[in-house]
Amino acid sequence: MTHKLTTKSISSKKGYTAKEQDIAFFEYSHKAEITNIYPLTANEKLYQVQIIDPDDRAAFSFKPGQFVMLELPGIGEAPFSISSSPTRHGALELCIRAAGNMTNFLDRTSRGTKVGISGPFGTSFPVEDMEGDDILLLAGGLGIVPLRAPIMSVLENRSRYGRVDIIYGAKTPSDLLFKYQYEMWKQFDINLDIIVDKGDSEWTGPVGMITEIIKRRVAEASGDDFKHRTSAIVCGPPVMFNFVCEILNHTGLPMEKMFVSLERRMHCGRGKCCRCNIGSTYTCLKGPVFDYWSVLNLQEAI
Amino acid sequence: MTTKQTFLGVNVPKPRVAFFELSSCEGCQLQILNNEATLLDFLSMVEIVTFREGMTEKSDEYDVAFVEGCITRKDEEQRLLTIRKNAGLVVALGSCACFGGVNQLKNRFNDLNWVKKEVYGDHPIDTQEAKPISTLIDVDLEIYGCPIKKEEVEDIVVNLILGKSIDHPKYPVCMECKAKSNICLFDLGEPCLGPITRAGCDAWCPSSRLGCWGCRGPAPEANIKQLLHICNEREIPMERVMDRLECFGGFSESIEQLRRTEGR
Amino acid sequence: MKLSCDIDVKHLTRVEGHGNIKITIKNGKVQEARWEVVETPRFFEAMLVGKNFENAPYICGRICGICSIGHTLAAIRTVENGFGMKPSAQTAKLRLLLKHMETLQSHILHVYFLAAPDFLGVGSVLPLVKSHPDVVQRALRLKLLANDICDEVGGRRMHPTRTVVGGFTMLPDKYALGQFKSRLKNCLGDLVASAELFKTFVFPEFERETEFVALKGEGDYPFIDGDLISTDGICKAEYDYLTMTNEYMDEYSTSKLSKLSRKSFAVGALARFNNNYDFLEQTAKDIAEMLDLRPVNHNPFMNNVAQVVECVHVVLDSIRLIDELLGTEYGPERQEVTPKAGLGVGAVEVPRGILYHCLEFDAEGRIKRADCVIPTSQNHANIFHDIEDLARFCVEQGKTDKETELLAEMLVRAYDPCISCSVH
Amino acid sequence: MIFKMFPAAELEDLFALLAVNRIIGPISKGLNKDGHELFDFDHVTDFSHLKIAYTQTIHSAKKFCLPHHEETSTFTFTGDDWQKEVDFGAHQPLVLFGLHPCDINSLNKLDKVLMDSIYPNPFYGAKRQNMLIIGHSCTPQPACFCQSMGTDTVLAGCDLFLTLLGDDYFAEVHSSRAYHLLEQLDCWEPGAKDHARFRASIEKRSDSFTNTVDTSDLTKILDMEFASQVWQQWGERCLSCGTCAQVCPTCYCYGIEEKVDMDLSRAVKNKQLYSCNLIDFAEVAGGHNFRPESHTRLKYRYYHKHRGFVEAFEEALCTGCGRCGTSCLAGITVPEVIASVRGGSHDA
Ligand SMILES: Cc1cc2nc3c(=O)[nH]c(=O)nc-3n(C[C@H](O)[C@H](O)[C@H](O)COP(=O)(O)OP(=O)(O)OC[C@H]3O[C@@H](n4cnc5c(N)ncnc54)[C@H](O)[C@@H]3O)c2cc1C
Ligand code: SF4
Ligand code: SF4
Ligand code: SF4
Repeated sequence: MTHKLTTKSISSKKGYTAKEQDIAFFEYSHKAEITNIYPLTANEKLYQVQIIDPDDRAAFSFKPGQFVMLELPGIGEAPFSISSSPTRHGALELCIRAAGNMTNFLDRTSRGTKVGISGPFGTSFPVEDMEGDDILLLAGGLGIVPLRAPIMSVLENRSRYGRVDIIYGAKTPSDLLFKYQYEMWKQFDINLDIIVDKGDSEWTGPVGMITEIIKRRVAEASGDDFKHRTSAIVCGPPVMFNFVCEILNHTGLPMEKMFVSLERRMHCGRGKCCRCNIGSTYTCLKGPVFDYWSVLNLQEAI
Repeated sequence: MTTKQTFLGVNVPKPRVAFFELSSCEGCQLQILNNEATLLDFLSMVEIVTFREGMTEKSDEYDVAFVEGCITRKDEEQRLLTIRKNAGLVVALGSCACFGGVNQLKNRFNDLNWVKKEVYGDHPIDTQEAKPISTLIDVDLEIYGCPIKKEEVEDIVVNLILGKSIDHPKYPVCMECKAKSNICLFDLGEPCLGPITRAGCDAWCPSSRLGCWGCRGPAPEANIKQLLHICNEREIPMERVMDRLECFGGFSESIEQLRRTEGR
Repeated sequence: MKLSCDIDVKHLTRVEGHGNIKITIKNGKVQEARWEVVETPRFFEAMLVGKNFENAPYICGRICGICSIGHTLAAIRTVENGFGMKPSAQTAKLRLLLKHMETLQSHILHVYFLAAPDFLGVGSVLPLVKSHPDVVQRALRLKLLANDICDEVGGRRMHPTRTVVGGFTMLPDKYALGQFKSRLKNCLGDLVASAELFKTFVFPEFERETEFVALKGEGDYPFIDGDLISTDGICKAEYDYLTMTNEYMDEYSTSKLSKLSRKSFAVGALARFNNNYDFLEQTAKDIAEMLDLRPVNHNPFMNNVAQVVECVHVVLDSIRLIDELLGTEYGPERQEVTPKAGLGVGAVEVPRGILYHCLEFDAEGRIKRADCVIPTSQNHANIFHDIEDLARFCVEQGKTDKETELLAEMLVRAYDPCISCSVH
Repeated sequence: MIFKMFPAAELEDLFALLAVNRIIGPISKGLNKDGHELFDFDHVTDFSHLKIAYTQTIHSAKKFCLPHHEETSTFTFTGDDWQKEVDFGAHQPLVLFGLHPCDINSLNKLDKVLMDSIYPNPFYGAKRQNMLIIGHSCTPQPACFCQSMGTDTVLAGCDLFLTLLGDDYFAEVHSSRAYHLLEQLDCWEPGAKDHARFRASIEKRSDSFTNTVDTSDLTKILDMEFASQVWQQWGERCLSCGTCAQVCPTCYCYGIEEKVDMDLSRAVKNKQLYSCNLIDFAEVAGGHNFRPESHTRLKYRYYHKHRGFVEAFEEALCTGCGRCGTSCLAGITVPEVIASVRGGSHDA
C-alpha cells in the first residue's frame, strides 16, 4: 500500500488565517481607479483614488496616519500615507512626490488609470486620545502629507480640542503643498504658521528655521500649561524631527504625547519582507506612527 | 522618439535603435540574436535602424545607440563622437565597452611598440591603449558582461521604453550562486571572484563550476582586500587571482593599487 | 560589355567585422578590384604572453563571438598537445558534440540571416519576418536547438564555461541529452526544408580554380584531430601548420594573409566538402546531390550550399555521439594537468575553416609565445583574387554597377568571413 | 506521545511507502577539496541516493516552502485595463525525509512570523501545510550550537521523528498520518530496555556538543554594545555577499521586483529572497541608505535574530545549525561574533 498525500488548503494554527479572505489579503489588492489628479507643485500631485467595487469601497476604513500600498502593475508597489479624511468614504487622497521608479511612472498617468490598493496598514495618530488637549501639528516638507488626515479629523471635531497650531516649514514658497486649504484651516480657528528656508519675490511671510516658530509657540504658553495640555505630532525629514522633538522634550512634554511618522523602504507592508526594520522593529507593523519614547528606544531610528 | 505603444494608458516610445561595434569580438551583438525564443518580440518592440552585422540598411537617426567594443584606434574615436552626437542615449554594451574587456590586457605591458612587434613584426600598424568608451564620451547606461546576458538586455530595453529606472544588482555574484544551490568553488579549492563581482549574470560561471572571472566588474564596495585574504588562507596562488582580476578590466583600479602597494 | 564602374563599399554589412570592397573599371578594363580588411587589431598573441595556460582557452575564446567555442577548443587542444596529454574518449565525444552544435548554429545564422536576404532580394532578415515567417521560424528553431545543446554541454552558447584543459568542469545531464537527441531527429525535416529553399536560389555561374585546405579525414568527416591536406595534394602534420599557412602582410589589410601552392587558397565548408566528401553521412551526400554540389567545386558562392550539407552531417553525427554517450557510464569529467615546457599546436575545423593555435610554454605552463592563424585570414587572399576575377566576369557579362556591387558583396558574404576574428 | 520501534533496515520500506509522492531528502553533492562529502537537500527518487547519515546540508530545507525566487502574481493587460492572478504555488505535497532537529525547529520559527502572526504569508503557508516531515537524529558537528539555542530536540513540527539506536529506529509519532504509515512496518512497542537505550543515546549526544553560545541576557547586552568597536572589526571582514542569509534556514527577508514582458501584454511580480547584509537593503527613495556601512548591516542581522525576534516571539531566530559560519568565506560565525560582543570592546 502506498501513501499518496493530497493537497490541503491553507489554514493556520492561530486565529489569523481562519478566514479565506485573510489569506488572500496578502497578495490581494483592491482594483481602484484614479478619478482625479491635481498637480500641487512641480514634483507633487494629489491623486484621488477610488476602489472600484462599491462594497469594498464602503467597507474600507482607516485611521489617520495609516498608509496603503499602491501598486502600478508591472511597474512597482510602494507605501503612501492616506492624506484624506478618515470619515469620508469615497475617494482616498494620496499626495505623491515623483521620487523613483513607480512614482515617476505614476506622474505620467492620467485620470482613469487602474491601480491596485491594499491596506490600510500600520499604526495611527491617536487623535481620539488627544481630545481636550491643545494640538501642535508640526510638518517639514512632505511631512504635511501624513499630517493632513489628523488635521481633518481635528477639524471635523473642532470643539473637542483646545488651541490648534499647524506649523509648517518648506524649502521655498513654490514647494508649499495644499495652499488652497490654508484659508479653510484658518476659518476653523487654527493658528497656521508657515515658514520657508528661502523666500521669493512674492513671499511676505517669515523666512528661517521652523524651530524658531516652535520655540516662540512654547514661550507663549504660560507656566506648565504647555507640558500638561499639549499633544504634538511631528512629521518631516529625520533632521527636522530630531531638532523639534528635542525642543519639545525640553519643555517636559511627556514623550508618550509626541508622535512621529517614520519612513523606511517597504516591499510588503505586512511585516514579512524586513526591509523597513529599524533595529529589529517593523516600521510597517509597529509604525509608521511611533511615540517619541518608542523612537528613543529604537536603535538607529534617527 | 516615435510613440507607438501605450502601457497603462501612458504613451511609451518605440525607439529607433542602432548597434555599433568598435574593437570587440562582436559577441555581445550576437547574443541579442541568440535569444531565439524572444527575438521576434524584441524586433517588434523597437525599430532597429542600423545593425551592420545583420542588415544592409542604415540610418543616422536613432534614439538609442548600443555600442559594443572598446577604443583602440583614432578612427574609432571619430566614429564614437559621431554616435554620441546622433544618439539620445548611448549604451555601453558589454565589458569591452564598459571596461576595455580582454582587449585591455595588452595595456599591461605599458609598451605598445613591443606589443605591435610581437604580433606584426616590422609591418606598420596603428593602435593605441584599449580604453572604455566612457573615457571619450558620456555614457548613459552600461550593460556589463562578457558576454552580456541576453535576458538582462531585454529587461533593460523594456524598462527603457517604460521609463523605469534601470538598477543593476548591487550585490555580488555569491547571492545568485547561493540561490541556485551551487557548491561554492572555494569548497572545491578553486578561486572565484563571485564575492566581489557585481551580480546580474545569475552566477553563470559558478553554476558551471567555473570560478567567476569578474567580467561584470566590481560590486559597489567590493571587499577586495578580504577576498585576497581568503585566497591566501586557502593557498590559492595570487597569480591565479590576479589573472582573473585583470582579465576584463573591471577591476583595473584595484589592480593598479595592488601593483603599487605590493609590488606585484 | 561594360565600360566603366566605380564601386566603393565601406564597411560591408551582414558580415562579422569591418571590411571594404573597392572596384574601379575604366574603358572596360578593371583598374582596381580589392578586398580591404580595416578591422582594428586587438593583439591577442601579445596579450597571452606571460599568462598561465589556464587563461589560454578563456582569453582565446574572446577572439570571436561567433566561433568562441571553436577557439576555446583549439586553445585547449593546443595546451594539451603542448603538455603531451590525450583527452579521454568521453571528453573527445563531448567536445565534438559541442563543436558540431557550434557549426550548426553558425551555419544557420549565416545561410539564413546573412546570405539568404540577398537571394530573396531584401536587405536583412527583418522584412522576411513578415514576408516569409515560416522561413524565419525554421531558422530560429534550428539555431535554438544548436544553442540549447551548447548551453548544456559547454555551459553557455557563447564563451563556454565548462570547457577546460583536461576535460570539462561539469558533464551534461543525461536526461537532457536524451531530450536533445529527439529534438535533433526532429530537426532533420527542417534541414531538408532548408535544402529545398536553397534549391530555389539562383547561384551565379562564377568559377575560379583554387586550392582547398582542410583537416584530413581518417574514417570520418574531420573537425578535431587529423593531418592537414589540400586539393593540390599537399599533406602535412598538425604541428607543421606554419608551412601550410605561410602568413604575410600587405598594405590593404590589418589582417595577415596566407598562401600555399598557388597565390591563394580557401578553407571552410566548401574546402572540407571538397577534401573529405567521402566521409559525409549518406543523407548529407544526397542533399549535396540534390543541390548540384559535387567535389571538387570551384564556385565560391557554393560555400553556402556546402554549409547546408554540413548542417545535415553534423546533426546526424551528433545523434550518433549522443547515443554513444548515453550508452556508457560517465567517467571522470576532468583529468589532472601537469604543465610542461615546450610547444603545442592545435588545429580545429571551425565553421569558417581550419583554425590553428600555437603556444610555447615554460616549465610552469606560462605562455612564452603565442600564434593564432584564423580561417578568415587564410581566406582573405582568396577573396581578394576572387573579387578581381569577379570584376572581369561582370565586365564580360555586362552587369550594371548595382549588379556588380551586389555580386561582389554576395561573394564576400559567401565566405562568411569573420573579420574581427581574422584580425584578432 | 506514542513511541514505536522498528528495524533500521525497514527505513527503505518506509521510503517505498511514500515514494508515490515527491520526496526531498539529503543527497551527496560530491567531495570538497579535503575529501569530505558535501550534502544538500534535493529530490530523491531512489532510496540508495538518500544519505540518511549526512552531517549537515549546505543549504537548508527552507527553499521548499520559501523558494529563492517566486512569482507572486501575474498581470495580463488588455487595453488600459489589467487582470491580476495570484498563485500561492502549492501544486504538489512534499515529503521531507530525514530533517535534523535544527531544521525542523527552523520551520517552526518561520511559522511564527510567516503564518502565525498578522498578515500570514499564504505563499509560505500553502507549501508548508502540504509537507509530511520525517525527522532524523544527528551527530553534533563542530559548527553546531543548537544546544545553546534550545533547538537540539524536536517537540513539534514533524510527523515522525526517528532516532537511530544501533540496528533499530526509535520513532516518536507526532501525527496520525505517521501512525498509519508505521502500521505498515514491523513495529513493536518500545519497552523499558528500549527507553534506556534511547536515554543513553540522547545523553551521549548531549555530551558531544563542542560549540556553544551564551545567550543569557543577550538582548540587553546587544543594546549595550550597540556602539561597540567589535562590530566594526567584523564589518571589515564581511563581504556583504548575502551568503549567510541564503543558507540560513530562518532568514526570510525579501525584495519584490515587477517585470513587464517584451510585448507589454503581461507582467510578473517576482519575489526574491534578499539579505540584510546587502548594501542596498535599507536604501530608500532619494538614495538615502539607513545602513550604508557593512558593519551596520551585519549588526542588524544579529539584532533581528537575537534581539527583535526574541522580543516578539520569546525565542531567537537562529537554530544554531552553523550553516552561516560554515559558508561564510570570511569565517564570520555566530558563536564568535556573539562571544566578542559579550566580551565588550575586546578584539574580534
Ligand atoms: C509609511 C510610508 C508612507 C509614505 N507616504 C508617502 C506619501 O504620502 N507621499 C510620498 O510621496 N511618499 C511617501 N512615502 C515614500 C514613498 O513610499 C517612496 O517615495 C516610494 O517608495 C518611492 O517609490 P518608487 O518606486 O517611486 O521609488 P523607487 O524606484 O523604489 O526608488 C526610490 C529610491 O530607492 C532606491 N532604489 C530603488 N530600487 C532600488 C534597487 N533595486 N536597488 C537599489 N536602490 C534602489 C533608489 O535610491 C531610488 O532613488 C511613504 C513611505 C512610507 C514608508
Ligand atoms: S562559488 Fe563563488 S559566487 Fe558562488 S558562493 Fe562561492 S565564492 Fe560566491
Ligand atoms: S560569474 Fe563572473 S565571470 Fe561569469 S558571467 Fe558572472 S560575473 Fe562574469
Ligand atoms: S544564523 Fe547561522 S547558525 Fe543561526 S540558523 Fe541561521 S545559518 Fe544557522
